[in-house]
Amino acid sequence: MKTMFFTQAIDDALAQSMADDPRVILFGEDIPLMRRNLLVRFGPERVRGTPISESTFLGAGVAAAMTGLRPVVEVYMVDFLGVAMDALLNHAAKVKAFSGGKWTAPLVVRAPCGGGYGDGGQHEQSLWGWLAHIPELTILVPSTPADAGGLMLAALQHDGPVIFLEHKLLSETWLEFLGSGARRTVQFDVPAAGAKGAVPSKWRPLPIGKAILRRAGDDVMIVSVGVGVHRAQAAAQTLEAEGISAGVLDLRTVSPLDKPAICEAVAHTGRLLVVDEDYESFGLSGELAAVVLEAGISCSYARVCTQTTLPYARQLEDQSLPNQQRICASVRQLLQEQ
Amino acid sequence: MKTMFFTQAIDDALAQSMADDPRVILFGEDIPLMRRNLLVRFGPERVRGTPISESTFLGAGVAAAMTGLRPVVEVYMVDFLGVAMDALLNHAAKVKAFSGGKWTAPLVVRAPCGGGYGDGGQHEQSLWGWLAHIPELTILVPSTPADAGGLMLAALQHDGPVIFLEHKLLSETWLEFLGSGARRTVQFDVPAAGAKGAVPSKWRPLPIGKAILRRAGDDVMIVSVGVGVHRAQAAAQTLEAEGISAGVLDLRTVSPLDKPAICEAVAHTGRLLVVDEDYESFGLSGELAAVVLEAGISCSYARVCTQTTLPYARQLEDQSLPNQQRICASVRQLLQEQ
Amino acid sequence: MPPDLWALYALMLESRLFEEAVASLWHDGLISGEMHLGTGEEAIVAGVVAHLREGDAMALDHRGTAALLMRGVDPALILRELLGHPDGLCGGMGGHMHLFSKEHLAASSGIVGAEGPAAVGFALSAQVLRPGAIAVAFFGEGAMNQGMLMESLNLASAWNLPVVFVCKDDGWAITTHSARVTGGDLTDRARGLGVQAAEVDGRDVSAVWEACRPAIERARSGGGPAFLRARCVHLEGHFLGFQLLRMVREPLREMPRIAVPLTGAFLHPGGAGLRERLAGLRTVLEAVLATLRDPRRDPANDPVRRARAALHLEEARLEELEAQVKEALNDVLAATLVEAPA
Amino acid sequence: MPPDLWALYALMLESRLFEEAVASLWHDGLISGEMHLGTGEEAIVAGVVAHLREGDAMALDHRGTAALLMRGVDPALILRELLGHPDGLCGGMGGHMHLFSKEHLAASSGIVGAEGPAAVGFALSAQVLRPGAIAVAFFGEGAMNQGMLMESLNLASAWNLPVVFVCKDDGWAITTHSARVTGGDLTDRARGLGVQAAEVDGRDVSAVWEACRPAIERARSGGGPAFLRARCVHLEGHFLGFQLLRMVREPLREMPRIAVPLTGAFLHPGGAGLRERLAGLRTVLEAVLATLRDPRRDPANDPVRRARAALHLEEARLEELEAQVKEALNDVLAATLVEAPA
Ligand SMILES: Cc1ncc(C[n+]2csc(CCOP(=O)(O)OP(=O)(O)O)c2C)c(N)n1
Ligand SMILES: Cc1ncc(C[n+]2csc(CCOP(=O)(O)OP(=O)(O)O)c2C)c(N)n1
Ligand SMILES: [Mg+2]
Ligand SMILES: [Mg+2]
Repeated sequence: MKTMFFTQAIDDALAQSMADDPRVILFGEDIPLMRRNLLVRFGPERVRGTPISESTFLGAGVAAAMTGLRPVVEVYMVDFLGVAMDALLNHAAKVKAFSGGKWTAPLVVRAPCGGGYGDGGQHEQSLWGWLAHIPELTILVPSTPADAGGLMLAALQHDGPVIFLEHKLLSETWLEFLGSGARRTVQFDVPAAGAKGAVPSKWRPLPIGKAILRRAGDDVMIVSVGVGVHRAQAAAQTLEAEGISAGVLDLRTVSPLDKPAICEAVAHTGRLLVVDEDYESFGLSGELAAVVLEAGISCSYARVCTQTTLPYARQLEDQSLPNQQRICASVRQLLQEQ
Repeated sequence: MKTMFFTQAIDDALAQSMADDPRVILFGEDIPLMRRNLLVRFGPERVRGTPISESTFLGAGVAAAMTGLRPVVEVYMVDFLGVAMDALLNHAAKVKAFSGGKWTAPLVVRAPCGGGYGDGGQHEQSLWGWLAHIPELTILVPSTPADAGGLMLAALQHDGPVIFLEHKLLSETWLEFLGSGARRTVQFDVPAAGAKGAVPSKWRPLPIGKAILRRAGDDVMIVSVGVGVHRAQAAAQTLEAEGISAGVLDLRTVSPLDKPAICEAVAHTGRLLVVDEDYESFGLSGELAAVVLEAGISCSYARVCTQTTLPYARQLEDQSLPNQQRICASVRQLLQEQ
Repeated sequence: MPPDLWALYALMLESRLFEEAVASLWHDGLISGEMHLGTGEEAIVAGVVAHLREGDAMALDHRGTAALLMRGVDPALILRELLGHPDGLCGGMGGHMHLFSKEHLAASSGIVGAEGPAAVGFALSAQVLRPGAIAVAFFGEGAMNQGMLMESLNLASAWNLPVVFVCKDDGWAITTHSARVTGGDLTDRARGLGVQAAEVDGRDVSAVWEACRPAIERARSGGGPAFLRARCVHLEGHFLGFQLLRMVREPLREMPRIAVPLTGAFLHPGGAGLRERLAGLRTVLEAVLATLRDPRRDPANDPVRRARAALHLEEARLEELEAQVKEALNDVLAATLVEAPA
Repeated sequence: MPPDLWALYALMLESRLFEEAVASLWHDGLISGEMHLGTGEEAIVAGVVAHLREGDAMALDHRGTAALLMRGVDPALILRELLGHPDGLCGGMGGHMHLFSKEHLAASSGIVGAEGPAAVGFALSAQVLRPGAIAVAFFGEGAMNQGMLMESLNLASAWNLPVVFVCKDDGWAITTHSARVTGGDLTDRARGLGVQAAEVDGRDVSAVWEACRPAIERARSGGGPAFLRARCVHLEGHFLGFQLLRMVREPLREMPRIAVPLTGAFLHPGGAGLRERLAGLRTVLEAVLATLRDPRRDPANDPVRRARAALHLEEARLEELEAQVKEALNDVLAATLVEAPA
């Protein structure tokens, strides 16, 4: 069985798509060197470097997608979408509506996200729940190499704008580039099953909007995405020793949410814990509360999220990110309440 | 008793602040003419016109606020924050954390928001729930002239970044400028109590983060902000005739939320209906669900929000915005469920 | 090859009459929200659009109607869109600031400056998929201060994209005199971003046509982007019902509404000293006076009239053409308005 | 008045030694995340900062350490911040890309180009509240393609703000050769935005000092903004552990990791033809080769060495100065590292 690293899987799926579909092109800052293996196979017309002009090259991606290309636009970090948000909020997300449904912008925005390696608050945000507020944007947050490759393929076949977030703590490439810089003197709490894993011999698109139950459980359902899924799984293991049966649902797609899977999982346990590395308020954790309440499911509820700007100091950072300890404490609390 | 129009009240509170505090300055596109009454009283150094460069003049507002001024930065519409989001996401909201709590950016961003006059999807968004996802931003959404003036004063005294949203349907000035252009041939569904109302003879700051119960009720609590509050009140009146007792809670501040008031109101009725002109998913309506669930309050829940890009055609627009009909139908449904 | 002034005049006239009809529907309340017309900039739009071919794309601003009409979009579809009909160009979902035609590869945006990135993206597609095709961006001089538009000029230059940036410079951004908030010279600015730049009198359709021909030909043949700055005057001000124009056109009604609170504020105790107050007042008055001395009143500023004057010797042909354009428009209006909702 | 080269050299040396100590702590794993040094750009920073006074403000990029040190921020506070101590400059909340000192009116940002709006805001405060004070922005040539930075030049010009924009041009933006993605000339670009512009050899601290003096004086006295482009070389590449430099410094370890998959991809069936593949390969090789021919190796590129050379005749004074700077730094290091967490 083939195994791959996380980013390797994405690039591999991308290579497969590029070989199959000449409309797929990549661009972004430093892309010629960051995606050099794609550059030397597909050439500089399809793998392009940009100036540091995110609002323009992202906006250009939208328009290029409208006129026949399938651009994968990379931004250095999801945080930097701040300078280019107009392209998503007022353009990518609006083309379909404004054209009366006749036109779409099938572009993929690829961006590293997430923290845990000491880069500080302007460089470690998650923002998936923020982006998901905008109607018509599809938001994918894979947690394993197999999902990452399969969802990238799905993104490239999707008929509208997709944001594909690549957690840096799962990415051997990004961690090496940004976090360790090849020193052996720093360690990060990398979830092994997310960083490297089995992948299919040929990529097939995974369905967008489909969650996956990573672990069954009867007492509480932990719903998460990205690195949070691995933290939740580790916590569930710890809790098992205490006789607590915690399930873990990996959303994989933040928008659109897999409402049936969420409702089923929560209805079964009667308890919902959301683990979300994105900011706590007005985001994914709230939306999940609304989804279950709307479905008329009564449950007890808690959330372990990032509540503030992420601190630079590693220790403070670890405490701010959803970690195993906070998850376990929150589950125990939820179980006590009733 | 003095009465004022909505925007008139804001400008009046602003004038009072500018007279009291020389650090308060205003800038934005067309501000010399839009705020001409302040210009001729406070002079062109304090009331400035900008080029169409939102990311720069908003970012400059952040830095100016850090170094002694109290800028009120106006953008033409909240939608246009898309091009300037970096200034809020990565700068205004981060100064306090990055400086270890030693420095803040007390700026006020003033922006017209909301729909109902036929300007279409890039010009009628609400986005308060979106902005509220970012920790450290205070988001104010007044629904009456008195609240608007009082909250503007509070914003100017607040020690951090505040987004002050001015609903265009409540603003005689904006509606005239953008919607009617002085023709008498168009009508908009303007809530009278929001567009004009009693104001204090001298402005005092209203507390930030304090909701107000606009109408008591026993069967269901409708929680809303801005124009939604008026729609909810109208609906509550209609429902009263059917024997349904609906309360209306006006949040006034979207972030930070007045959690005690929300929980108390919802605990009393056992039913929560969120009416939100902002997009439905991953926003205010979800956060309210989380707040009540976290507090351990069990309630039935529904939401009437904007679900898609706002259509241009007036009829479609009316159906997309939370209107009385949709609110009443949702309340009836909620009451049937149990 | 000289321009075919007859054809250009026909394009401009069609657009002018259509927009005048739109203005009257707007005044009647049948069109909602803001309404920015292209009246006054027709020579720029016609002079550029006349060069476009199948496969070329256009990124439009808040004044997109003229360009779409001249590009061949069915006027009935546009009209129905503006009226909010479900069978309008965009199903009633777009409205006048968000007119899209996939068939014509044309997209509008109400976000000032967004035409830059859009045109660059269109040009990228052309470069990769449709060699020989180009993209055009239309925007105002105010938009030149929007970062993404400046970035776009640079990216077009770096990627050598087939795109022509057309700056319709009327000197105003709503109530702001653009010169007051713009540093340097816009043409130099484009050059500082690596884009070949030229200036032309945007009220003279033949001049525009001639000036943009080499730019378009160069872009088609892989020579890279160009910037064209064309000065014009918007005959209806920023948008319909524009306050500054209203003050001039209906001074008795509008002046007191403005002047009374303004005087009150000017005299209000507390605030700046007299010198600053006067400076503030001067700013307001200058905007009003600029409108009074409005170059709109000068017929030389009307590109349609100017083109007509150049053709007036062949009066019969002119009359025939005009009758034809009017009739076509009337047909569209009649067909659409019959079924307009109450 | 000529520059005081001794004082400038002291500023540069202090910064250099401090950053070398930081580099070693980073390599030891005591500092996490990215680490961009200012080694190589000290002459630019010193030549500008030496002109600053109380009340002046600085907007810094991802290489803010040198400017803060030279401005007088306590090195111990910076060091403790980089180590993540709760009593660091920012309480351990900022880290090296987000160093803030309210006392010194200095703020950093890891968002490329954000120095523009920040400096404009600082300058606005100065104009209104502290006449005679100015603001300085430091950024790279890559940042000049960020829309908000271009907008900032324009706004500074429109408002005649007291701000000096300092472009530290090392020719590179991480792995991107900036010339490849930048149209026109940056100095012309600044002029096209209405800002007076000058160029200087950024490796020569006296030249920088002289070049920026008139700009700063003009800004102080209400003459408006200026742009200074100063070329330099970053001795450690983009950041510590920079892949391209590693390939040069440890080719045996790094080359195979890059070359093996690269060759595999180059030879992989399916994809572009040979000509495009070769063009792709050339792009990669050019970046590597540019590093091999690295101007870092040329001592003329090291501003600290160059300043030292100019002072070497007074050897005793030089040695004394250097000993003093080293001792001060060692005190800071010793005091801080004793209590460093395990
Ligand atoms: C990003 C953004 N900022 C502000 C506005 C509001 N606005 C609409 S049109 C306009 C003026 C545009 O001026 P110009 O580019 O010269 O075009 P003109 O209207 O003169 O044709 C402004 C400021 C907007 N639509 N988008
Ligand atoms: C908005 C934004 N885009 C991209 C990045 C990633 N990034 C960090 S530094 C850098 C290169 C900056 O180049 P330059 O301005 O020349 O400064 P230098 O590093 O050469 O000193 C980039 C692209 C960022 N931090 N912010
Ligand atoms: Mg204009
Ligand atoms: Mg550089």
